[in-house]
Amino acid sequence: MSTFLGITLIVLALSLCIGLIRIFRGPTIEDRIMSVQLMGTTGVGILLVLGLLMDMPASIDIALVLAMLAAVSVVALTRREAEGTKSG
Amino acid sequence: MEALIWTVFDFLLITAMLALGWSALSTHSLRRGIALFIAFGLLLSLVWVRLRAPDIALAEAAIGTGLTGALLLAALRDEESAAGAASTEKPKNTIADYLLIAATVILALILGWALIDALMNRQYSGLANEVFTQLDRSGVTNPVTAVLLNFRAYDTFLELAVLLVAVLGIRSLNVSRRPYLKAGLVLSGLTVWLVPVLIVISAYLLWVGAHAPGGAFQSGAVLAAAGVLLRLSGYHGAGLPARIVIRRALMIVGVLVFAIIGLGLMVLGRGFLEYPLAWSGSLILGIETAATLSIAVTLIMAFLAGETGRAGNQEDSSC
Amino acid sequence: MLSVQMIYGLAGVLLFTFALRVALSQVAFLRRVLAINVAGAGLFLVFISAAYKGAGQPADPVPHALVLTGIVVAFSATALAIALARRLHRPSDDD
Amino acid sequence: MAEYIAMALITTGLIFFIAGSIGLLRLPDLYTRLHALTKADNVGLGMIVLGLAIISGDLITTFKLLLVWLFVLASSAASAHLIAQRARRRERGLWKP
Repeated sequence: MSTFLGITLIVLALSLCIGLIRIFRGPTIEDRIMSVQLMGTTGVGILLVLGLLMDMPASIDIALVLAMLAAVSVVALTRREAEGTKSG
Repeated sequence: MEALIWTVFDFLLITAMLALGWSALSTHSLRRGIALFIAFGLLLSLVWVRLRAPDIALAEAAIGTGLTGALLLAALRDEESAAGAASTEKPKNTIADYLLIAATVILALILGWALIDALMNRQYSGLANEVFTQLDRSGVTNPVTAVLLNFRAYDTFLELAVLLVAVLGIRSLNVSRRPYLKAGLVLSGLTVWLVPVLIVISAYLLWVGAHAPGGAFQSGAVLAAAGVLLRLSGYHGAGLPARIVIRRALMIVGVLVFAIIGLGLMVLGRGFLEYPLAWSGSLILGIETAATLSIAVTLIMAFLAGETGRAGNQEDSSC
Repeated sequence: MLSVQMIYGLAGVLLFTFALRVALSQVAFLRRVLAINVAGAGLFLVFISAAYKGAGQPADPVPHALVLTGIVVAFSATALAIALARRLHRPSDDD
Repeated sequence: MAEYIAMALITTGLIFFIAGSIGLLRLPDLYTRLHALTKADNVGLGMIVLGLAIISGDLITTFKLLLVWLFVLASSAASAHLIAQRARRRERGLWKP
Protein backbone atom coordinates (compact mmCIF):
# COMPACT_ATOMS: atom_id res chain seq x y z
CA MET A 1 0.00 0.00 0.00
CA SER A 2 2.79 2.43 0.81
CA THR A 3 4.27 1.90 -2.65
CA PHE A 4 0.91 2.79 -4.16
CA LEU A 5 0.74 5.94 -2.01
CA GLY A 6 4.31 6.76 -3.05
CA ILE A 7 3.37 6.57 -6.71
CA THR A 8 0.29 8.69 -5.95
CA LEU A 9 2.62 11.26 -4.40
CA ILE A 10 4.84 11.34 -7.49
CA VAL A 11 1.90 11.65 -9.87
CA LEU A 12 0.53 14.54 -7.80
CA ALA A 13 3.92 16.24 -7.81
CA LEU A 14 4.14 15.79 -11.58
CA SER A 15 0.67 17.24 -11.99
CA LEU A 16 1.79 20.21 -9.87
CA CYS A 17 4.81 20.75 -12.10
CA ILE A 18 2.65 20.61 -15.25
CA GLY A 19 0.24 23.14 -13.74
CA LEU A 20 3.23 25.33 -12.91
CA ILE A 21 4.10 25.78 -16.59
CA ARG A 22 1.00 27.96 -16.89
CA ILE A 23 2.26 30.31 -14.17
CA PHE A 24 5.49 30.88 -16.13
CA ARG A 25 3.74 31.25 -19.47
CA GLY A 26 0.85 33.49 -18.48
CA PRO A 27 -0.07 35.34 -20.66
CA THR A 28 -2.59 37.20 -18.51
CA ILE A 29 -2.41 37.62 -14.74
CA GLU A 30 -5.65 35.65 -14.45
CA ASP A 31 -3.89 32.60 -15.89
CA ARG A 32 -1.25 32.91 -13.21
CA ILE A 33 -3.87 33.23 -10.50
CA MET A 34 -5.53 30.08 -11.79
CA SER A 35 -2.21 28.29 -11.56
CA VAL A 36 -1.85 29.45 -7.95
CA GLN A 37 -5.32 28.09 -7.24
CA LEU A 38 -4.49 24.72 -8.81
CA MET A 39 -1.23 24.62 -6.86
CA GLY A 40 -3.18 25.15 -3.66
CA THR A 41 -5.48 22.22 -4.37
CA THR A 42 -2.70 19.91 -5.55
CA GLY A 43 -0.67 20.98 -2.52
CA VAL A 44 -3.56 19.97 -0.26
CA GLY A 45 -3.65 16.56 -1.97
CA ILE A 46 0.12 16.14 -1.59
CA LEU A 47 -0.07 17.10 2.09
CA LEU A 48 -2.83 14.58 2.78
CA VAL A 49 -0.87 11.76 1.12
CA LEU A 50 2.38 12.87 2.82
CA GLY A 51 0.63 12.80 6.20
CA LEU A 52 -0.30 9.14 5.72
CA LEU A 53 3.09 8.16 4.27
CA MET A 54 5.24 9.96 6.84
CA ASP A 55 2.87 9.09 9.68
CA MET A 56 2.35 12.75 10.52
CA PRO A 57 -1.30 13.33 11.48
CA ALA A 58 -0.71 17.08 11.83
CA SER A 59 -0.38 17.42 8.08
CA ILE A 60 -4.19 17.36 7.79
CA ASP A 61 -4.26 20.53 9.89
CA ILE A 62 -1.63 22.05 7.62
CA ALA A 63 -3.68 21.06 4.56
CA LEU A 64 -6.68 22.80 6.11
CA VAL A 65 -4.72 26.01 6.72
CA LEU A 66 -3.15 25.85 3.27
CA ALA A 67 -6.55 25.49 1.61
CA MET A 68 -7.93 28.50 3.49
CA LEU A 69 -4.89 30.67 2.84
CA ALA A 70 -4.71 29.76 -0.84
CA ALA A 71 -8.23 31.18 -1.04
CA VAL A 72 -7.12 34.32 0.80
CA SER A 73 -4.23 34.87 -1.58
CA VAL A 74 -6.49 34.37 -4.61
CA VAL A 75 -8.74 37.06 -3.12
CA ALA A 76 -5.71 39.32 -2.62
CA LEU A 77 -4.59 38.75 -6.22
CA THR A 78 -8.01 39.41 -7.72
CA ARG A 79 -8.79 42.40 -5.52
CA ARG A 80 -5.76 44.42 -6.49
CA GLU A 81 -7.28 46.70 -9.08
CA ALA A 82 -10.77 46.91 -7.63
CA GLU A 83 -10.08 50.61 -7.13
CA GLY A 84 -9.56 51.45 -10.78
CA THR A 85 -12.79 49.91 -11.99
CA LYS A 86 -15.00 51.84 -9.61
CA SER A 87 -18.36 52.22 -11.27
CA GLY A 88 -20.08 54.93 -9.30
CA MET B 1 11.56 1.29 -4.34
CA GLU B 2 10.81 3.41 -1.29
CA ALA B 3 14.09 5.29 -1.61
CA LEU B 4 13.59 5.84 -5.33
CA ILE B 5 10.12 7.31 -4.75
CA TRP B 6 11.42 9.79 -2.22
CA THR B 7 14.34 10.75 -4.44
CA VAL B 8 12.04 11.46 -7.39
CA PHE B 9 9.65 13.42 -5.16
CA ASP B 10 12.50 15.50 -3.68
CA PHE B 11 13.82 16.19 -7.15
CA LEU B 12 10.43 17.40 -8.43
CA LEU B 13 9.80 19.52 -5.34
CA ILE B 14 13.22 21.19 -5.41
CA THR B 15 13.10 21.84 -9.16
CA ALA B 16 9.69 23.47 -8.89
CA MET B 17 10.78 25.52 -5.88
CA LEU B 18 14.00 26.77 -7.46
CA ALA B 19 12.21 27.58 -10.72
CA LEU B 20 9.57 29.59 -8.87
CA GLY B 21 12.08 31.42 -6.66
CA TRP B 22 14.28 32.17 -9.65
CA SER B 23 11.55 33.49 -11.90
CA ALA B 24 9.85 35.46 -9.09
CA LEU B 25 13.01 37.56 -8.96
CA SER B 26 13.81 37.77 -12.64
CA THR B 27 10.50 38.59 -14.37
CA HIS B 28 10.08 42.12 -15.63
CA SER B 29 6.64 42.76 -14.21
CA LEU B 30 6.59 43.14 -10.46
CA ARG B 31 2.97 42.00 -10.20
CA ARG B 32 3.92 38.76 -11.94
CA GLY B 33 6.84 38.43 -9.55
CA ILE B 34 4.51 38.71 -6.56
CA ALA B 35 2.14 36.07 -8.00
CA LEU B 36 5.15 33.78 -8.43
CA PHE B 37 6.28 34.57 -4.89
CA ILE B 38 2.88 33.50 -3.53
CA ALA B 39 3.17 30.20 -5.41
CA PHE B 40 6.71 29.87 -4.04
CA GLY B 41 5.34 30.24 -0.50
CA LEU B 42 2.71 27.55 -1.15
CA LEU B 43 5.38 25.17 -2.37
CA LEU B 44 7.67 26.00 0.53
CA SER B 45 5.09 24.77 3.03
CA LEU B 46 5.14 21.40 1.25
CA VAL B 47 8.92 21.39 1.64
CA TRP B 48 8.63 22.07 5.38
CA VAL B 49 6.32 19.07 5.79
CA ARG B 50 8.73 16.92 3.78
CA LEU B 51 11.52 17.97 6.17
CA ARG B 52 9.34 17.09 9.18
CA ALA B 53 8.84 20.67 10.28
CA PRO B 54 5.02 20.85 10.61
CA ASP B 55 5.07 23.89 12.90
CA ILE B 56 6.94 25.90 10.30
CA ALA B 57 4.66 24.63 7.54
CA LEU B 58 1.69 26.07 9.45
CA ALA B 59 3.33 29.46 9.89
CA GLU B 60 4.56 29.51 6.30
CA ALA B 61 1.12 28.61 4.95
CA ALA B 62 -0.38 31.52 6.87
CA ILE B 63 2.35 34.15 6.52
CA GLY B 64 4.44 33.19 3.50
CA THR B 65 1.41 32.56 1.30
CA GLY B 66 -1.33 34.78 2.65
CA LEU B 67 0.04 37.75 4.55
CA THR B 68 3.29 38.60 2.75
CA GLY B 69 1.65 38.26 -0.65
CA ALA B 70 -1.25 40.51 0.33
CA LEU B 71 1.15 43.04 1.87
CA LEU B 72 3.35 43.21 -1.24
CA LEU B 73 0.31 43.56 -3.50
CA ALA B 74 -1.04 46.39 -1.33
CA ALA B 75 2.37 48.10 -1.43
CA LEU B 76 2.52 47.71 -5.21
CA ARG B 77 -0.94 49.25 -5.53
CA ASP B 78 0.07 52.23 -3.41
CA GLU B 79 3.32 52.68 -5.30
CA GLU B 80 1.64 52.60 -8.70
CA SER B 81 -1.04 55.06 -7.66
CA ALA B 82 1.61 57.37 -6.19
CA ALA B 83 4.11 57.26 -9.02
CA GLY B 84 1.76 56.85 -11.96
CA ALA B 85 3.76 54.97 -14.54
CA ALA B 86 6.46 53.04 -12.73
CA SER B 87 9.97 53.75 -13.91
CA THR B 88 11.22 50.61 -15.59
CA GLU B 89 14.72 51.45 -16.69
CA LYS B 90 16.77 48.32 -17.01
CA PRO B 91 20.06 48.37 -15.12
CA LYS B 92 23.01 48.10 -17.47
CA ASN B 93 25.60 45.41 -17.01
CA THR B 94 28.50 47.31 -15.59
CA ILE B 95 31.81 46.13 -14.20
CA ALA B 96 30.34 46.41 -10.71
CA ASP B 97 27.54 44.09 -11.72
CA TYR B 98 29.97 41.44 -12.97
CA LEU B 99 31.99 41.79 -9.79
CA LEU B 100 28.80 41.28 -7.79
CA ILE B 101 27.96 38.14 -9.75
CA ALA B 102 31.47 36.80 -9.22
CA ALA B 103 31.28 37.58 -5.50
CA THR B 104 27.95 35.81 -5.06
CA VAL B 105 29.14 32.77 -7.01
CA ILE B 106 32.17 32.56 -4.73
CA LEU B 107 29.89 32.99 -1.71
CA ALA B 108 27.65 30.19 -2.98
CA LEU B 109 30.64 27.89 -3.45
CA ILE B 110 31.98 28.63 0.04
CA LEU B 111 28.59 28.14 1.69
CA GLY B 112 27.93 24.96 -0.30
CA TRP B 113 31.32 23.54 0.60
CA ALA B 114 30.83 24.44 4.25
CA LEU B 115 27.42 22.74 4.24
CA ILE B 116 28.71 19.56 2.57
CA ASP B 117 31.69 19.42 4.90
CA ALA B 118 29.48 19.91 7.95
CA LEU B 119 27.07 17.17 6.88
CA MET B 120 29.71 14.64 5.78
CA ASN B 121 32.55 15.02 8.23
CA ARG B 122 31.27 16.53 11.46
CA GLN B 123 29.42 14.60 14.09
CA TYR B 124 27.14 17.23 15.52
CA SER B 125 23.87 16.20 17.03
CA GLY B 126 22.53 19.68 17.75
CA LEU B 127 20.47 20.29 20.83
CA ALA B 128 17.82 17.68 20.01
CA ASN B 129 18.91 15.26 22.74
CA GLU B 130 18.88 17.92 25.42
CA VAL B 131 15.40 19.00 24.40
CA PHE B 132 13.97 15.50 24.33
CA THR B 133 15.46 14.48 27.69
CA GLN B 134 14.06 17.59 29.36
CA LEU B 135 10.73 17.52 27.52
CA ASP B 136 8.67 15.92 30.28
CA ARG B 137 9.75 18.66 32.69
CA SER B 138 8.50 21.44 30.40
CA GLY B 139 4.73 21.11 30.90
CA VAL B 140 4.01 20.51 27.19
CA THR B 141 4.81 17.63 24.86
CA ASN B 142 5.29 19.49 21.57
CA PRO B 143 9.08 20.04 21.52
CA VAL B 144 8.88 23.26 19.47
CA THR B 145 6.43 24.81 21.93
CA ALA B 146 8.65 23.63 24.78
CA VAL B 147 11.65 25.41 23.25
CA LEU B 148 9.68 28.58 22.49
CA LEU B 149 7.75 28.97 25.72
CA ASN B 150 9.91 27.25 28.28
CA PHE B 151 13.58 26.53 27.50
CA ARG B 152 14.08 29.73 25.53
CA ALA B 153 11.07 31.70 26.77
CA TYR B 154 13.37 34.66 27.29
CA ASP B 155 14.03 34.84 23.53
CA THR B 156 10.34 34.58 22.69
CA PHE B 157 9.58 37.39 25.13
CA LEU B 158 12.08 39.64 23.35
CA GLU B 159 10.73 38.51 19.98
CA LEU B 160 7.29 39.78 20.92
CA ALA B 161 8.94 43.05 21.98
CA VAL B 162 10.62 43.23 18.55
CA LEU B 163 7.24 42.80 16.85
CA LEU B 164 5.81 45.55 19.03
CA VAL B 165 8.70 47.90 18.19
CA ALA B 166 8.32 47.21 14.46
CA VAL B 167 4.63 48.11 14.57
CA LEU B 168 5.29 51.22 16.65
CA GLY B 169 7.78 52.23 13.98
CA ILE B 170 5.26 51.66 11.21
CA ARG B 171 2.59 53.64 13.05
CA SER B 172 4.87 56.55 13.75
CA LEU B 173 5.65 56.87 10.03
CA ASN B 174 2.00 57.77 9.54
CA VAL B 175 1.52 56.46 6.03
CA SER B 176 -1.91 55.44 4.89
CA ARG B 177 -3.12 52.73 2.57
CA ARG B 178 -5.97 53.24 0.20
CA PRO B 179 -8.94 51.17 1.27
CA TYR B 180 -10.51 48.48 -0.87
CA LEU B 181 -13.94 48.66 -2.41
CA LYS B 182 -16.87 46.92 -0.76
CA ALA B 183 -16.98 43.27 -1.70
CA GLY B 184 -19.44 41.87 -4.21
CA LEU B 185 -21.98 39.21 -3.35
CA VAL B 186 -19.75 36.18 -3.82
CA LEU B 187 -16.71 37.64 -2.07
CA SER B 188 -18.75 38.78 0.92
CA GLY B 189 -20.32 35.33 0.98
CA LEU B 190 -16.85 33.81 1.12
CA THR B 191 -15.76 36.29 3.78
CA VAL B 192 -18.64 35.81 6.20
CA TRP B 193 -18.02 32.10 6.02
CA LEU B 194 -14.23 31.96 5.91
CA VAL B 195 -13.48 34.45 8.69
CA PRO B 196 -15.31 32.51 11.44
CA VAL B 197 -13.67 29.29 10.22
CA LEU B 198 -10.24 30.93 10.39
CA ILE B 199 -10.98 32.12 13.94
CA VAL B 200 -11.99 28.60 14.98
CA ILE B 201 -8.87 27.11 13.34
CA SER B 202 -6.75 29.68 15.13
CA ALA B 203 -8.25 28.75 18.50
CA TYR B 204 -7.77 25.06 17.68
CA LEU B 205 -4.09 25.60 16.82
CA LEU B 206 -3.56 27.51 20.06
CA TRP B 207 -5.11 24.66 22.03
CA VAL B 208 -3.31 21.72 20.37
CA GLY B 209 0.00 23.61 20.46
CA ALA B 210 0.80 21.94 23.79
CA HIS B 211 1.03 18.45 22.33
CA ALA B 212 0.88 18.73 18.51
CA PRO B 213 2.07 21.20 15.87
CA GLY B 214 0.53 24.58 16.61
CA GLY B 215 1.00 27.32 19.18
CA ALA B 216 0.98 31.06 19.63
CA PHE B 217 2.83 32.09 16.45
CA GLN B 218 0.92 29.80 14.09
CA SER B 219 -2.39 30.61 15.72
CA GLY B 220 -1.73 34.35 15.66
CA ALA B 221 -0.74 34.19 12.00
CA VAL B 222 -4.00 32.43 11.04
CA LEU B 223 -6.01 34.97 13.05
CA ALA B 224 -4.16 37.78 11.28
CA ALA B 225 -5.07 36.20 7.93
CA ALA B 226 -8.73 36.51 8.93
CA GLY B 227 -8.17 40.22 9.56
CA VAL B 228 -6.42 40.68 6.23
CA LEU B 229 -9.29 38.93 4.45
CA LEU B 230 -11.76 41.32 6.10
CA ARG B 231 -9.66 44.27 4.98
CA LEU B 232 -9.49 42.94 1.41
CA SER B 233 -13.27 42.61 1.35
CA GLY B 234 -13.74 46.26 2.17
CA TYR B 235 -13.99 46.26 5.96
CA HIS B 236 -11.51 49.07 6.50
CA GLY B 237 -10.85 48.33 10.16
CA ALA B 238 -9.93 44.71 9.33
CA GLY B 239 -12.13 43.53 12.18
CA LEU B 240 -10.02 45.22 14.85
CA PRO B 241 -11.91 46.88 17.70
CA ALA B 242 -12.76 50.46 16.79
CA ARG B 243 -11.58 51.96 20.09
CA ILE B 244 -7.89 52.76 19.95
CA VAL B 245 -7.43 52.05 23.65
CA ILE B 246 -8.56 48.47 23.16
CA ARG B 247 -6.32 48.04 20.10
CA ARG B 248 -3.34 49.27 22.05
CA ALA B 249 -4.19 47.03 24.98
CA LEU B 250 -4.39 44.01 22.64
CA MET B 251 -1.06 44.96 21.09
CA ILE B 252 0.83 44.92 24.38
CA VAL B 253 -1.03 42.20 26.25
CA GLY B 254 1.39 39.49 25.11
CA VAL B 255 4.50 41.27 26.32
CA LEU B 256 2.67 42.36 29.45
CA VAL B 257 1.53 38.89 30.51
CA PHE B 258 4.98 37.51 29.71
CA ALA B 259 6.64 40.16 31.86
CA ILE B 260 4.16 39.85 34.74
CA ILE B 261 4.58 36.08 34.92
CA GLY B 262 8.35 36.32 34.60
CA LEU B 263 8.68 38.99 37.27
CA GLY B 264 6.08 37.30 39.48
CA LEU B 265 8.17 34.15 39.46
CA MET B 266 11.19 36.24 40.45
CA VAL B 267 9.25 37.66 43.40
CA LEU B 268 8.46 34.09 44.43
CA GLY B 269 12.18 33.39 44.50
CA ARG B 270 12.67 31.61 41.16
CA GLY B 271 14.53 32.72 38.05
CA PHE B 272 12.96 34.91 35.37
CA LEU B 273 10.38 32.74 33.55
CA GLU B 274 11.50 29.64 35.47
CA TYR B 275 8.14 27.93 35.82
CA PRO B 276 7.37 25.57 38.70
CA LEU B 277 6.77 22.11 37.25
CA ALA B 278 3.19 21.72 38.46
CA TRP B 279 2.14 25.06 36.97
CA SER B 280 4.12 25.18 33.76
CA GLY B 281 1.37 23.79 31.51
CA SER B 282 -1.20 26.36 32.62
CA LEU B 283 1.30 29.23 32.68
CA ILE B 284 2.41 28.42 29.12
CA LEU B 285 -1.19 28.29 27.92
CA GLY B 286 -1.90 31.64 29.59
CA ILE B 287 1.12 33.28 28.01
CA GLU B 288 0.31 31.74 24.63
CA THR B 289 -3.27 33.00 24.68
CA ALA B 290 -2.13 36.55 25.37
CA ALA B 291 0.70 36.22 22.83
CA THR B 292 -1.69 34.95 20.14
CA LEU B 293 -3.91 38.01 20.51
CA SER B 294 -0.90 40.33 20.44
CA ILE B 295 0.72 38.63 17.46
CA ALA B 296 -2.51 38.70 15.47
CA VAL B 297 -3.25 42.35 16.21
CA THR B 298 0.37 43.32 15.56
CA LEU B 299 0.47 41.56 12.20
CA ILE B 300 -2.82 43.14 11.14
CA MET B 301 -1.59 46.58 12.22
CA ALA B 302 1.60 45.98 10.24
CA PHE B 303 -0.54 45.22 7.22
CA LEU B 304 -2.76 48.26 7.73
CA ALA B 305 0.26 50.54 8.20
CA GLY B 306 -0.43 53.29 10.67
CA GLU B 307 -4.15 53.73 10.41
CA THR B 308 -5.94 54.85 13.49
CA GLY B 309 -9.61 54.22 14.16
CA ARG B 310 -10.56 57.82 13.43
CA ALA B 311 -8.70 57.97 10.13
CA GLY B 312 -10.56 54.84 9.12
CA ASN B 313 -13.88 56.60 9.62
CA GLN B 314 -12.78 59.56 7.55
CA GLU B 315 -11.86 57.26 4.72
CA ASP B 316 -15.29 55.72 4.92
CA SER B 317 -16.92 59.05 4.19
CA SER B 318 -14.39 60.10 1.57
CA CYS B 319 -14.83 57.24 -0.84
CA MET C 1 26.31 10.30 -2.01
CA LEU C 2 23.57 12.84 -1.64
CA SER C 3 21.46 12.86 1.48
CA VAL C 4 18.12 14.61 1.92
CA GLN C 5 19.75 17.23 4.15
CA MET C 6 22.33 17.94 1.51
CA ILE C 7 20.09 18.46 -1.50
CA TYR C 8 17.63 20.67 0.37
CA GLY C 9 20.50 22.51 2.04
CA LEU C 10 22.25 23.15 -1.28
CA ALA C 11 18.95 24.33 -2.78
CA GLY C 12 18.70 26.74 0.14
CA VAL C 13 22.24 28.01 -0.48
CA LEU C 14 21.42 28.55 -4.17
CA LEU C 15 18.22 30.46 -3.37
CA PHE C 16 19.98 32.57 -0.76
CA THR C 17 22.92 33.62 -2.91
CA PHE C 18 20.85 34.26 -6.03
CA ALA C 19 18.32 36.33 -4.11
CA LEU C 20 21.16 38.20 -2.39
CA ARG C 21 22.59 39.16 -5.77
CA VAL C 22 19.20 40.39 -6.96
CA ALA C 23 18.67 42.34 -3.74
CA LEU C 24 22.04 44.06 -4.15
CA SER C 25 21.80 44.78 -7.87
CA GLN C 26 18.18 45.95 -8.19
CA VAL C 27 17.12 49.56 -8.04
CA ALA C 28 13.35 49.21 -7.63
CA PHE C 29 12.52 49.11 -3.96
CA LEU C 30 9.76 46.49 -3.91
CA ARG C 31 11.94 44.15 -5.95
CA ARG C 32 14.57 44.37 -3.27
CA VAL C 33 12.03 43.58 -0.59
CA LEU C 34 10.84 40.58 -2.60
CA ALA C 35 14.44 39.42 -3.09
CA ILE C 36 15.21 39.73 0.61
CA ASN C 37 12.13 37.64 1.42
CA VAL C 38 13.31 34.91 -0.97
CA ALA C 39 16.81 35.09 0.50
CA GLY C 40 15.30 34.63 3.95
CA ALA C 41 13.40 31.57 2.73
CA GLY C 42 16.66 30.10 1.41
CA LEU C 43 18.33 30.68 4.75
CA PHE C 44 15.43 29.04 6.60
CA LEU C 45 15.75 26.08 4.24
CA VAL C 46 19.41 25.60 5.17
CA PHE C 47 18.49 25.65 8.88
CA ILE C 48 15.61 23.22 8.61
CA SER C 49 17.43 20.78 6.36
CA ALA C 50 20.24 20.69 8.92
CA ALA C 51 17.65 19.93 11.60
CA TYR C 52 16.26 16.95 9.61
CA LYS C 53 17.41 13.72 11.23
CA GLY C 54 16.16 11.07 8.85
CA ALA C 55 12.83 9.41 8.07
CA GLY C 56 12.12 7.72 11.39
CA GLN C 57 13.34 10.26 13.90
CA PRO C 58 11.81 13.55 15.00
CA ALA C 59 13.77 16.56 13.81
CA ASP C 60 15.78 18.91 16.02
CA PRO C 61 13.22 21.35 17.47
CA VAL C 62 15.63 24.21 18.27
CA PRO C 63 16.16 25.40 14.65
CA HIS C 64 12.41 24.96 14.15
CA ALA C 65 11.69 27.40 16.97
CA LEU C 66 14.26 29.83 15.57
CA VAL C 67 12.80 29.73 12.06
CA LEU C 68 9.23 29.97 13.34
CA THR C 69 9.86 33.26 15.08
CA GLY C 70 12.05 34.27 12.15
CA ILE C 71 9.11 34.00 9.73
CA VAL C 72 6.91 36.21 11.91
CA VAL C 73 9.64 38.79 12.47
CA ALA C 74 10.51 38.79 8.74
CA PHE C 75 6.92 39.70 7.94
CA SER C 76 6.86 42.66 10.30
CA ALA C 77 10.30 43.78 9.11
CA THR C 78 8.97 43.69 5.53
CA ALA C 79 5.98 45.79 6.57
CA LEU C 80 8.28 48.28 8.32
CA ALA C 81 10.54 48.52 5.27
CA ILE C 82 7.57 49.18 2.97
CA ALA C 83 6.18 51.85 5.30
CA LEU C 84 9.62 53.52 5.46
CA ALA C 85 9.91 53.58 1.69
CA ARG C 86 6.43 55.02 1.33
CA ARG C 87 7.29 57.77 3.75
CA LEU C 88 10.59 58.43 1.99
CA HIS C 89 9.03 58.86 -1.45
CA ARG C 90 6.08 60.91 -0.32
CA PRO C 91 6.28 64.60 -1.08
CA SER C 92 6.55 66.35 2.28
CA ASP C 93 3.06 67.61 2.94
CA ASP C 94 3.36 68.81 6.49
CA ASP C 95 6.17 70.54 8.41
CA MET D 1 -11.59 -5.50 -0.78
CA ALA D 2 -11.71 -2.07 0.84
CA GLU D 3 -8.11 -1.53 -0.22
CA TYR D 4 -8.96 -2.07 -3.88
CA ILE D 5 -11.88 0.35 -3.67
CA ALA D 6 -9.55 2.92 -2.11
CA MET D 7 -6.92 2.38 -4.81
CA ALA D 8 -9.55 2.71 -7.53
CA LEU D 9 -10.86 5.93 -6.01
CA ILE D 10 -7.39 7.44 -5.69
CA THR D 11 -6.49 6.46 -9.24
CA THR D 12 -9.65 8.15 -10.52
CA GLY D 13 -8.73 11.23 -8.53
CA LEU D 14 -5.25 11.25 -10.03
CA ILE D 15 -6.69 11.06 -13.53
CA PHE D 16 -8.80 14.12 -12.78
CA PHE D 17 -5.78 15.97 -11.39
CA ILE D 18 -3.63 15.19 -14.42
CA ALA D 19 -6.49 16.09 -16.76
CA GLY D 20 -6.98 19.37 -14.91
CA SER D 21 -3.29 20.26 -15.16
CA ILE D 22 -3.04 19.35 -18.83
CA GLY D 23 -6.27 21.23 -19.49
CA LEU D 24 -4.88 24.30 -17.76
CA LEU D 25 -1.85 24.03 -19.99
CA ARG D 26 -3.42 23.15 -23.33
CA LEU D 27 -6.90 24.69 -23.56
CA PRO D 28 -7.11 27.75 -25.79
CA ASP D 29 -8.61 30.54 -23.69
CA LEU D 30 -8.91 31.64 -20.12
CA TYR D 31 -12.48 30.52 -19.50
CA THR D 32 -11.99 27.00 -20.82
CA ARG D 33 -8.86 26.72 -18.67
CA LEU D 34 -10.90 27.77 -15.67
CA HIS D 35 -13.33 24.99 -16.49
CA ALA D 36 -10.49 22.44 -16.50
CA LEU D 37 -9.11 23.78 -13.23
CA THR D 38 -12.34 23.35 -11.27
CA LYS D 39 -12.54 19.67 -12.20
CA ALA D 40 -9.25 18.99 -10.43
CA ASP D 41 -10.38 21.06 -7.45
CA ASN D 42 -13.70 19.37 -6.95
CA VAL D 43 -13.67 15.81 -8.24
CA GLY D 44 -9.93 15.10 -8.15
CA LEU D 45 -9.41 16.07 -4.55
CA GLY D 46 -12.75 14.53 -3.56
CA MET D 47 -11.81 11.10 -4.92
CA ILE D 48 -8.39 11.22 -3.26
CA VAL D 49 -9.95 12.27 0.05
CA LEU D 50 -12.45 9.39 -0.09
CA GLY D 51 -9.70 6.89 -0.93
CA LEU D 52 -7.45 8.15 1.87
CA ALA D 53 -10.38 8.05 4.31
CA ILE D 54 -10.92 4.36 3.52
CA ILE D 55 -7.20 3.63 3.92
CA SER D 56 -6.92 5.42 7.25
CA GLY D 57 -10.03 3.67 8.57
CA ASP D 58 -10.20 6.12 11.45
CA LEU D 59 -13.39 8.04 12.22
CA ILE D 60 -11.78 11.31 13.34
CA THR D 61 -9.34 11.31 10.41
CA THR D 62 -12.20 10.62 7.99
CA PHE D 63 -14.14 13.52 9.43
CA LYS D 64 -11.16 15.86 9.15
CA LEU D 65 -10.46 14.74 5.57
CA LEU D 66 -14.05 15.38 4.54
CA LEU D 67 -13.86 18.78 6.24
CA VAL D 68 -10.78 19.67 4.19
CA TRP D 69 -12.59 18.68 1.01
CA LEU D 70 -15.67 20.70 1.96
CA PHE D 71 -13.56 23.80 2.59
CA VAL D 72 -11.67 23.40 -0.66
CA LEU D 73 -14.98 22.98 -2.52
CA ALA D 74 -16.49 26.15 -1.10
CA SER D 75 -13.39 28.31 -1.40
CA SER D 76 -12.51 27.11 -4.91
CA ALA D 77 -16.02 27.87 -6.13
CA ALA D 78 -15.69 31.43 -4.83
CA SER D 79 -12.14 31.79 -6.18
CA ALA D 80 -13.17 30.58 -9.64
CA HIS D 81 -15.95 33.15 -9.65
CA LEU D 82 -13.56 35.93 -8.61
CA ILE D 83 -11.07 34.99 -11.32
CA ALA D 84 -13.75 34.83 -14.01
CA GLN D 85 -15.26 38.12 -12.86
CA ARG D 86 -11.90 39.83 -13.01
CA ALA D 87 -11.25 38.41 -16.47
CA ARG D 88 -14.66 39.59 -17.74
CA ARG D 89 -14.15 43.05 -16.30
CA ARG D 90 -10.87 43.40 -18.13
CA GLU D 91 -12.46 41.97 -21.27
CA ARG D 92 -10.21 39.04 -21.86
CA GLY D 93 -11.05 37.65 -25.26
CA LEU D 94 -12.92 34.48 -25.97
CA TRP D 95 -11.44 31.76 -28.12
CA LYS D 96 -12.62 31.84 -31.72
CA PRO D 97 -12.05 28.55 -33.54
